[in-house]
Amino acid sequence: MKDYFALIFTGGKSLIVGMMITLRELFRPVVTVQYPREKLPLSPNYRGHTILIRDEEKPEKHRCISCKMCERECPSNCIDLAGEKREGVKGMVLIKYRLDFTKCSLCGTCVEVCPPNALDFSKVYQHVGFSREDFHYDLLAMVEEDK
Amino acid sequence: MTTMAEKGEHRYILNMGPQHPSTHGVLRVILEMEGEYVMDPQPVLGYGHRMHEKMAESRPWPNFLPNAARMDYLSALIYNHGYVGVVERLAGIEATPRAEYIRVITSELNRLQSHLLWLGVLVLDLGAFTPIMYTFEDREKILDILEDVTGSRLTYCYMRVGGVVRDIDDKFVERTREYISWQRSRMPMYDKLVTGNIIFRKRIEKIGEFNPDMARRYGLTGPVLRGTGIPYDIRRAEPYSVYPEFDFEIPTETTGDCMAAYLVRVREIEQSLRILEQALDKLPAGPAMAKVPKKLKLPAGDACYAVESPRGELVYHLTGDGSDTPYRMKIRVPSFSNLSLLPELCRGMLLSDLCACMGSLDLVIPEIDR
Amino acid sequence: MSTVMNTGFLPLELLRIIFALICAIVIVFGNAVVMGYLERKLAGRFQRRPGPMEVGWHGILQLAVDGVKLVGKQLIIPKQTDRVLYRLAPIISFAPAIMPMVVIPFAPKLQGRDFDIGLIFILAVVAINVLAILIAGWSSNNKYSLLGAMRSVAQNVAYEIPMLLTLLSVILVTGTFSLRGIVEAQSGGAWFIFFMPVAFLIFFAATLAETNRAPFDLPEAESELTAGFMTEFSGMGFSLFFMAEYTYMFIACSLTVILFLGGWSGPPLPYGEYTSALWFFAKVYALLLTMIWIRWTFPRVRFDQLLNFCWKYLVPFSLVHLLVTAVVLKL
Amino acid sequence: MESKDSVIAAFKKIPVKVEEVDFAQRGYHLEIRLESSQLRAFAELLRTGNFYLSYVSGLHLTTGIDVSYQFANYGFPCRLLAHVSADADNSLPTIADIFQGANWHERETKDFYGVIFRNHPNLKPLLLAEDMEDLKPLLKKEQALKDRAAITRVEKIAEDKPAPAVKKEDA
Repeated sequence: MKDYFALIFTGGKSLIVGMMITLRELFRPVVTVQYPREKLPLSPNYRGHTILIRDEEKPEKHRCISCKMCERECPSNCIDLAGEKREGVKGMVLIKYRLDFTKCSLCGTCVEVCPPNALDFSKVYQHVGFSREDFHYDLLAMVEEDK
Repeated sequence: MTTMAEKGEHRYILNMGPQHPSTHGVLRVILEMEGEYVMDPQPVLGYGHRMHEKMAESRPWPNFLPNAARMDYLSALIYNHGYVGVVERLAGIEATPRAEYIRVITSELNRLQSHLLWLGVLVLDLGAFTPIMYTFEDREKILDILEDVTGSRLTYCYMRVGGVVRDIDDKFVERTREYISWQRSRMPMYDKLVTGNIIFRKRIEKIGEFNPDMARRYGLTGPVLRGTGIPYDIRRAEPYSVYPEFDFEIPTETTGDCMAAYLVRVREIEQSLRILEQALDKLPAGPAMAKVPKKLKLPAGDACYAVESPRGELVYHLTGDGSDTPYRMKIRVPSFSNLSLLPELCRGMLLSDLCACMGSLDLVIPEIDR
Repeated sequence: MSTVMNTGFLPLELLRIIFALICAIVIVFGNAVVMGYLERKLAGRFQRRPGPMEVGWHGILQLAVDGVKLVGKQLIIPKQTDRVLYRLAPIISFAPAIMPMVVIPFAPKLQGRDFDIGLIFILAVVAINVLAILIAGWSSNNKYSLLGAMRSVAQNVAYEIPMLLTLLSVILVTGTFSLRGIVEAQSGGAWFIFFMPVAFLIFFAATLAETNRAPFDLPEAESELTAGFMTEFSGMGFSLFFMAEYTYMFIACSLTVILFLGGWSGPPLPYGEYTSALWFFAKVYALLLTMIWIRWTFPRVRFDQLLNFCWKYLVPFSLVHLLVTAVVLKL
Repeated sequence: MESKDSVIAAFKKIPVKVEEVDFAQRGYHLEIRLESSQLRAFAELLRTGNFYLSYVSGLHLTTGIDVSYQFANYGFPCRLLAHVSADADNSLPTIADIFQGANWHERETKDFYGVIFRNHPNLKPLLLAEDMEDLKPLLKKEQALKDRAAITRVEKIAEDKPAPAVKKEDA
């Protein structure tokens, strides 16, 4: 009998304590943001899809030497690149760099292995498309467009 | 009632999942019911099966790194840790001391994050919607810290053989310290809102009683095991990385019910915070990446590496044959064994208790399915 | 009806009932909109989220948009359902929800019709909802729905008992079943909650269970039964259940206000015979907000615990309470 | 069985071939070779101690399928790995009645390698779909198969040079 009333008392008390907590939270400011209208600052180290970065010394050029290291090392085989030999130019010239972002797992292997450090992560996190092909990014076109 | 149950009359089959709010993903459980009583729950696996073990066998070992994060998406860094650990052990490479500390720090943050999510989800399974939002507020702080150093928020691919990809900086240390004191200040709130709540206690006390013998028979590990009173934690039993250098307790309870598993996990949050604090204090200087040959071949032979994931014992067993592709890789995942006792555990239970039990097992289905 | 029309005028009493019914429907829909908005907004704020923010100022038109969406949705009737009952269930749930509005005294002069047995009328009409839920669960031909419906029936039948027993305590004091009579018995601030707070708590707990609100929301228990008896309903079928639920909450809270919180009584207002409805609504919404607050704080109880709570705690307490009231009155 | 040594002593009864290995290099303490006839006795012996079954897994070699059982102990650090070659008809006795946890692990091994566990209560596909019974995804192609020697560590090199593979690459 004693337990019976003790349970009512402790149980009731625990319920009121719980309700006081939610009541306190009710009057505290919200912690979320209305996403498309407000955006949180993105970490500088965020890994978006990879991009070709431009040379610091020669800002109109990317650094890729078409060595195909990234293509070989990619765990998901999502990189397709080609270079060609051109007259008067030392080394290979990149003519195609396609990233199949549907397969990419953003592991960063390509960025790590790149000998001339030509690759970096972008800060793009909003990807929209109607077909799979919309996510096949042409990094070469992107770096040229960006000029 | 029992005689009718024995005869199997008045029974019906209730299909729970693969899309059901409390199976946490694509688990399907076929329940043989009698009224609201579950007479025979049979889990059906494989809806998220991707054959990770075959993938490991069919390409060079570094290419498995991203896969390691995609089995248990809630403790990706701990899976990272296990995989680089097994490769290092087999190839005889040692990571730098600083890298080992960073691995422990990020792993513990990952464990905290997983426990916080579990706390919210368990209470959600029992019908309270609000606590999960509060735990997510805390969890978000961890994700922000980890995002800053790893670049991702969920499926990290951060650790490499010999070290980690990116060294942590003072800002990381400072933010983590801030987070530790924040999390400590939040725990009394959860105590009052969740642990003390009479409805919550009545829902999980004396439900799903595990015992040490059952644990041995089924290979139970993790917090559920520690709830039965066995202080078995890989971090202590077979210390790996730099865990021997930290002073922490293995919380245990003796009752073995869902409440015990709950209390163990909540107390583990505090222990993880303690490990974090000590690791940040002791963090040695030096490189975060050891010198590792560019084209590392796996020597012939095999090695195991067991780590303590938030759900229990995770073992990578790697067999190399001298090439750069593993000959065989076995991944022992904790939830697989933990779930396999569901039929025995939940026989004769109410449907609501089954949800509570599955919640306290803390299942991550892609991990079970691999 | 036609004979009435032929005479060229409607009897005043009939006109009054029709007007009251129209008002009742307005209140039902208005309440559903206000409650839907409040529930979502408050749920958001309890969880440190802003809640609906997009449609209108602070999302105030969200429910209107949702209503349009629900009306516009395809009515899916799964194969193998009992088609007649499946269509009927939402209507049976919703229609009786309007009727009690006619007898609720919002203010001294704002009442559709004062019955001598108003209280019993409300209880009788509201009880039809259980039947609707059972029909919905049965006709869906879904095991989750049926489980939810079964839970609902057991729960409602069990909780009627403590509810009626506490009502009896009040009736013993007032000596009438007329709602107006009960309110008038509490005039001058002599609210029954001050004399019998235990009865108020029991009654409120029982109404939570009767209206299937958390922590007693077992019939819909989404983490166990996906959506309980509503699993198979979409579009208007779902929204009728949704509106009915909020209306039953409103009725339950109105009853609580009438029985324990003095109905429309409050500080005097100009044109008090009509405007004191403001006090009535203020009290009702205070109770509704408490219901929302409770829902967003507590986990759900288990089924056996729900019945235990009724038989072990509510029923004995309300019996003792009835006895004590009777003895005190006799003295 | 209170320590690793007493475990080794207990194994003499069966008798099985036990080899103590370096934990720092291998990640387990005892390596055991079993005959399939000894398997059940071995499991029953472990059942009396504080052991639990960590996993059951397979390995496809030129000689056939090698099933490995890993056990670990709740009380003291003793992780052991037992290898059993499947019998000629690609079957093994089940231990699912001794360690119930083996039930699923054996079903998984059946899925991946097609090893039949005799007297298993329910040997239906677990991770694979019901109609994928013949897939056996972890069986290797003939040209990829290796024998046991090819995947056995050369201990001698490991003793004086801790990182043999690294050395080889540097050279």
